[in-house]
Amino acid sequence: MAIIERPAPVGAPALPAPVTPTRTYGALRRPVATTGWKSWVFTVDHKKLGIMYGAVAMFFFIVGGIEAVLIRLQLAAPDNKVLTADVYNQMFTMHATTMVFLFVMPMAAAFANYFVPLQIGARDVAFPRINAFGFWTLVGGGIIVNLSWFLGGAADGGWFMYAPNSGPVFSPSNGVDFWALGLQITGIASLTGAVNLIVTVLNMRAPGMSLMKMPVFTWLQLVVQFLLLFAIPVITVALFLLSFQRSFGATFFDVSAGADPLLWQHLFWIFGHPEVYILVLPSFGIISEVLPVFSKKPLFGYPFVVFSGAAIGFVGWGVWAHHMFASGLGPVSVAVFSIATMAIAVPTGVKIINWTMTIWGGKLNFTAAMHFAIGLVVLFTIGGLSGVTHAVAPSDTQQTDTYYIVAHFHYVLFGGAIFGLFAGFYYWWPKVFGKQLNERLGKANFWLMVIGMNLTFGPMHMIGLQGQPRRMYIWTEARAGEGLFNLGFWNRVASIGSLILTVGVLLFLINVWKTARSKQVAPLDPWDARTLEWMTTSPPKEHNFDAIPTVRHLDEFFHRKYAQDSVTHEIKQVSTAEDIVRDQEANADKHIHMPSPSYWPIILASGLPVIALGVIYAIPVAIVGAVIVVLALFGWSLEPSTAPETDFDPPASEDGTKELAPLG
Amino acid sequence: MVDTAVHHAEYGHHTSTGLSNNKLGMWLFLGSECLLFGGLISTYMIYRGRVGEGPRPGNVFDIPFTSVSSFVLLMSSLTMVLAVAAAQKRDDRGTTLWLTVTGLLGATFVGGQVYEFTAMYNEGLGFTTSLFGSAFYTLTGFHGVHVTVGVIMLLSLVGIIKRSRVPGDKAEVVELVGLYWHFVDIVWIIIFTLVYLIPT
Amino acid sequence: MTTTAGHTEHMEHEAHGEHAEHGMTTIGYIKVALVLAALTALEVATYFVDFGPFFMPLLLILMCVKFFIVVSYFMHLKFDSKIFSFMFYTGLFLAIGVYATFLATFKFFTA
Amino acid sequence: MSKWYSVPTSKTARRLVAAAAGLAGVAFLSGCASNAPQDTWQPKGPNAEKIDDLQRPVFAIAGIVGVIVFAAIGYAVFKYRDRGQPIPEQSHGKPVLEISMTVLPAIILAAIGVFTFQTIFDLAKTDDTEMVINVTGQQWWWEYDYPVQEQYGITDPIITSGQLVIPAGTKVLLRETSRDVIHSYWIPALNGKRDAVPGRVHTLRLEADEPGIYAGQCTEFCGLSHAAMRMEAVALDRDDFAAWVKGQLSLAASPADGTLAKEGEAVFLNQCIRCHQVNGLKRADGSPAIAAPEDNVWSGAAPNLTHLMSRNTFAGASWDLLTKGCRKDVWGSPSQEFGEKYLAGVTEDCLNQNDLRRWLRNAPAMKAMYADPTKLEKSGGKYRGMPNLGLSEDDIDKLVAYLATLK
Amino acid sequence: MFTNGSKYLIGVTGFSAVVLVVYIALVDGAVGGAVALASIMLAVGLLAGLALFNRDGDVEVGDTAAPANAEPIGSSLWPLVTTVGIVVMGVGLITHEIVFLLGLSALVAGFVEWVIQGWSETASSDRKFNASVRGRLIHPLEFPVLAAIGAAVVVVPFSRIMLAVSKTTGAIVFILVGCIVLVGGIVFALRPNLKKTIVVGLCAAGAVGIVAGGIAGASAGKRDQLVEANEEDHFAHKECGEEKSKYFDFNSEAKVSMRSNPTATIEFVGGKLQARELGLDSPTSKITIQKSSNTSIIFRNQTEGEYRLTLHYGEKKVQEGVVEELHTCTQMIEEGEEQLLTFRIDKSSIASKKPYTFSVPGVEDQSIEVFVP
Repeated sequence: MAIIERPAPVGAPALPAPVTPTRTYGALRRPVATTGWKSWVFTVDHKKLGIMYGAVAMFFFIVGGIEAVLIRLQLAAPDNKVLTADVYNQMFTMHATTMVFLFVMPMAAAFANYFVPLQIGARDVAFPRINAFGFWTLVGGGIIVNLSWFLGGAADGGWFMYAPNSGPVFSPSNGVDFWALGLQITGIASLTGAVNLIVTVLNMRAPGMSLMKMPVFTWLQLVVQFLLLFAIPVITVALFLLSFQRSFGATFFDVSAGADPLLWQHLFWIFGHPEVYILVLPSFGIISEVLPVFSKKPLFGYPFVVFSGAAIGFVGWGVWAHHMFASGLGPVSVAVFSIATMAIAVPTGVKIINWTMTIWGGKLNFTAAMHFAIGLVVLFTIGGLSGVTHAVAPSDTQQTDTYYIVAHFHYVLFGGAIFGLFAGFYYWWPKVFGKQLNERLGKANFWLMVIGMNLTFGPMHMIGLQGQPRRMYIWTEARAGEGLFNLGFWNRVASIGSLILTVGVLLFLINVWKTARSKQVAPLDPWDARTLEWMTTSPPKEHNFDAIPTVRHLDEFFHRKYAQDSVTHEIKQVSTAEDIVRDQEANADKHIHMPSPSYWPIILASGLPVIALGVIYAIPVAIVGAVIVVLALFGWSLEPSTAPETDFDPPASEDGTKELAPLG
Repeated sequence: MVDTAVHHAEYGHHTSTGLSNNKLGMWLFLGSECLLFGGLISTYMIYRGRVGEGPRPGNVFDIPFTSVSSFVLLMSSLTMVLAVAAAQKRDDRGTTLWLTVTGLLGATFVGGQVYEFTAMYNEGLGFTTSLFGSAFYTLTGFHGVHVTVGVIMLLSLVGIIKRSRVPGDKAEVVELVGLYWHFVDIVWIIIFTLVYLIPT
Repeated sequence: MTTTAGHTEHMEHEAHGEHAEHGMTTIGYIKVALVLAALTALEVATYFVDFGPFFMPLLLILMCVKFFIVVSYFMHLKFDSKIFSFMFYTGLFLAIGVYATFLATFKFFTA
Repeated sequence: MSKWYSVPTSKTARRLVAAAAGLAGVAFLSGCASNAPQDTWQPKGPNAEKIDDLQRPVFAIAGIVGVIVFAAIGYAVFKYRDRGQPIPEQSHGKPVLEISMTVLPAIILAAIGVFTFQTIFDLAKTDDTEMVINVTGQQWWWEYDYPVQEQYGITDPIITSGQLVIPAGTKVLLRETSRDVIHSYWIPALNGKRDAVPGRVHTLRLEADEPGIYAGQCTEFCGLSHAAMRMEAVALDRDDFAAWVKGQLSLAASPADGTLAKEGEAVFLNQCIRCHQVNGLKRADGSPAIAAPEDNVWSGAAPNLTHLMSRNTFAGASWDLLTKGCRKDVWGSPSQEFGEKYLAGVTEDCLNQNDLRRWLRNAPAMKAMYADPTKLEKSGGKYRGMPNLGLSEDDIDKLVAYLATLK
Repeated sequence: MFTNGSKYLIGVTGFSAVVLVVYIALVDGAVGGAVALASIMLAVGLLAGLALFNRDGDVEVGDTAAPANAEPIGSSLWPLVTTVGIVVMGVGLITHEIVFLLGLSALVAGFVEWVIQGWSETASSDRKFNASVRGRLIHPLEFPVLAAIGAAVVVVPFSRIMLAVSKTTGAIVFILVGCIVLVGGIVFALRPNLKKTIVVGLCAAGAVGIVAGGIAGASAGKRDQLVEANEEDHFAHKECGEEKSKYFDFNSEAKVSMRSNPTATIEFVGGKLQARELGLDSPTSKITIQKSSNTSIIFRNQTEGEYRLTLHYGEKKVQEGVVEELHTCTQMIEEGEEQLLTFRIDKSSIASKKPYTFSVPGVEDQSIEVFVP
């Protein structure tokens, strides 16, 4: 990826040459490389890991996108034969799995990894090695899930993998095994990431940064990590039961033994609904940063946004059965969950109102990031309102499992989650890579995506209301209705829309490529931003801040740049980013110790896919994997988190090369 | 398991909340484990009456034996807490002694569980016999695996302390292992009541 | 909210930085263990003695009491920072609430 | 700096609003505009009408709220774009506004909630049932079994598949279950959907106002041929329904000796009887021929073909037994004439020989099924769907002739 | 530039690769062995790779050739362990595969330790440093393996003892073992100045005791009841008669936990049997059950006394001329209790000579007709 292969970071201070240990080191000396592939593979730096998360997520975005386009090509005409039924079923299963678990979640993790420590003024996360472990585990899980394509066919039960259709008889290939084990592995990644980020946010804040002075992005990431912390174990239980059934003959979903298929549905959706907020809240956080910056106004109702975020996180646990209104839960359950689901619309509505009020009365600057942010507000509103229509349970029994639902959650997840992530790309690109993405291409990218997205998913509302169910590999003229605007017409429109959408995403990749080749360096503070991550060089130094800032305000950086005239009440610039960073460098902390890279995280992570393959094919292989895991765990525990003194960067004061990065 | 970003120069042990990263992380992990065991217990609760052609819970449970098991595990919690107290007094001998005792009690518990499973299997309850069998073995087996992992952690910690190879704060490492051990104990308190004592 | 809590916690932490001041002595621990043993004995007694209608509630109450004794004293949650309690009890009560609702949908509501 | 990325922003605003509002409008209109057989906005029975009465206002409210929000965003985008105005006041919000904006939607939702509650319990009632039909789903077709109900003339149980036949204006209760995976029964014009879950029985109320044919589709993903698992509900008036029942209760008569159909019967006894039951069919030795699908198919069931030609679709209602023209005639007929046309069944001229022969020639090629004999290890050698029987063209001719007699 | 250590590891990797190829070529279809060999090869190869990757710790610094002042290489335990392992393996080939596996483990452990010790001793001239090199590599393996062995020394023998003795004795043994461990801990804690030899002696005695008990237990085999239960397999065939069955009805339990939407509920009220089908409000004496469909029925006894519900569903031809009656039933339950019955009927009742019925054994004239279309 172009993202990784960037040239030596522009604007970063020259790092001191690696220190040669004073004596011969034996086997397994700690890796100390600061350049080359070793510096990436064994890194524990949250920024490098963040970039790698992003690169991997982007790769899977492309994979998932190709799957989506194939699906739409198959559905472009009645009784089409682009894909067979079998391949089609694998395709939509893997499209959802890839997009949810291997694109949106890792991409949100990429942003969280990179920006949460920066936003709270920390040097790194609380557990840097666990951070590295989480990343490599995700890679392992992603590989296992997708390996099934080449080993007899991918999972074909839908991402919701309802039992008993996921059982050995009904899904005879190994696809579901790969799927279940792969997701357990990515679950471990998410869980460790959650623990890590929660501890980071709670424990590593800069002096003076109370919780209610934290940037909203960090806040919502905190909520997301709590959701992950508690939701992942639930899906882990479900996947364990499924794996035990498929691999060891347990009877959990075997109806002939008296099993209740609804068990899986409950477990899956108890996880699955919080998962929806896990996907979308990070993007809410991103646009809650972007909108204020480009409106030159603080976020309207900061405490309301924070608390409604927490409320969504909490109430999100009480609504899972709305995915099961047609499952036969009985009227009492349905009624209770229907009301609870409506209740969750309230805090979501609060967010929309606050975003609108943030731009209201502002001084709006329509950058590409701002385009995506406003796009999110509009598109998510559509998704949210269609959500209300099926919170009404009787109405939902007509809509569930039709394309109306597909339309709804694509407005929520594409219009919500992905637009937020794109806003984040454009907003933070200069921070991460020191170069700005091309704005002109960015806006073209935005408009193509908006048009493509509405053409793809908008018609699905109609298709669904006209009664076309989801997950059908063919549709037929016989049920398409009459007239020009029948179901077939809208299917064709959706397929065309998906191609426009593809062009939009390609434009983004072209933009990335062009930017990587460009020599133009981004200014230090290109957007006149408000939060701490902009109060250092771009890209930040390995230790993030020369001097850890002391925080006095929400939007600390803005308040350092601007002050209100006490007489005229006008807001005037009193300082520039360059001044502030220069000032920091002058007062740099004397002795900065950073955690050392380590071999163990990647070794530990590599043991897990081996176990998974062993469970599927031969238990002895799983034992080999387990040995690797145990070895790595103990090696890890016996290893101090920092290499001996000699491996450190020399103390900053002795660092003669420390000069200001060229600014602007 | 034990991991910290070291920021000696700026922070020392100072964090925003004044709490140790490791301990906070451990508590978060335990909070998360509640949902894991909750899921397994729920699965068992739904399936315990579904025996198909196999034995029912009442046919295979041996309450006197399980009661002793519970006592043993409970006492290991006591010895664990004594190990933690010793570690906080920087008393290495006491720490290793009580860790060993805890580990041995834990191992006895696991031995008891191996016996219990073997006996039940002989009495006709296999892992695949019925839903009750699958759910029971999965739940108690998961707990057993947690205990086994704990025993190995305890015993190897003894060795690690003896060889002075503990990275970081020794007392804290013992405390973390202790938290994990107590958690395993409280899960058993719940399993003992809900699975064994309350019949279907 | 939690910020202020965080600061007071911080001070508290300083106050009992020495862990010996956790409020429990060895004798204290042994006493707690004896209480737990007695409660377990009572639980086991329900198997041999018929408690009639009190059987179920008694067992559940005993279970909860034992649980919270271990958590509060052996795991020091009573003496430690409230943040730890928050972390653990959030998970615990979330689990109880969610799974109880989930079991209820199986048990009571048919259609 | 701001010049650097200047774009005509007022247009941005208008376009956004126009797109959003237009979209909402089109969605609303087109929902009712075209005449799709499974349209969810065209209720044809009281249950679906209840849902419709609830969802129309909800859609309207959602639409209105949407328009208000888009208008506000559009206005803000247009009005407050950077025109060189001073940096606005750094205000952090107005709690009163916030709280009222929280309470307002809560009240709207509470109101919707009350009606929702009422409708949910209305639709779950079972105490006013007038007729019961057991519905069983399996990969990838539906079986209907009518228990004995003397008041409708059902003196013996009736087994049929693909098309559910009900008396119009009668409160029918479906008791759904499944033999393998989860399916979902959905006739949009008559009611919402309800999953058919193996090991459980779920109920669904159906009632059609008028005689007619109402299309449906399995809506819970159920494996390979989920897309081809269709069904119809056929409502007949009381008299027609009684006639239909009478027809269904009759046994199949053996074709006259010497006819092609008689030879077809032999082929049937040789091949099809392994799974498909024909009531009244006798073996050469005079003993009744009993199908044993449980030995050959994983679900343990195959459609009962006794009155195949009284239905006008086959293979999970995926294909028509009627030729295009005849189908149009039946489906499009007004409700007064519908009963008569439906009861006529599939006549010789109307039989869709093409698809039926294609099906007999190689069923798995037409509908995706797990019918590859080499891949049945996990299901213990049992098929899931109809395998390729390897019939000769001659056999197919005979079989078609025989099947055509199963009225 | 390879050090002796690297050369050694590379050599071993190559050798195991050759052995693997030979093994696969000569032995047919022995997956386990091949996997074991492959794992050894992978493990050693990994070590070799690591050694090379780390350039054996900056070889350039010197001492590739052992300097003259190098201390003589110390004694080693591992050749002995390896030899013992081989001998035990040999014994195992004759006697029992567990012995063989023990020998194999000893062999592998000794071999790995030997390799690593040998390699670390050539790493540099500084013995202390060499020891730390060894520790870095081998400690992550040693600690867990030793801990696991320690746990296994308790777990395996203890469970053998428990299996051999009766239930009551078992509980007492369990208490005793727990108490001994606990009391031992208390004694050692209260006597901090106890001589090390005494401590070691007591611990060794304990270990020998439990292992000896384990061996005794294992050779005594499982207690009679377990052997009997295993042979008879009481639950494989239900006893559906009128009388209470010794095993099948033993400790019958009486509540249906968490079951919703069964096909029907059958109640035995005041000596009368009636069925309630889900969705139908009035009780009936005739129910329809789908053919080949997994069905659950709740049986509720509301008559004084102990009764069971039995379902007869026709006959099955076991072989030519031998017909087996098909039936299933609940346990015998008391008044006010209920049980779940899950079954599947594959043959239509139309084709059966005998009607399908639910009935209560011992009660005449009360049955519910089952129609299976």
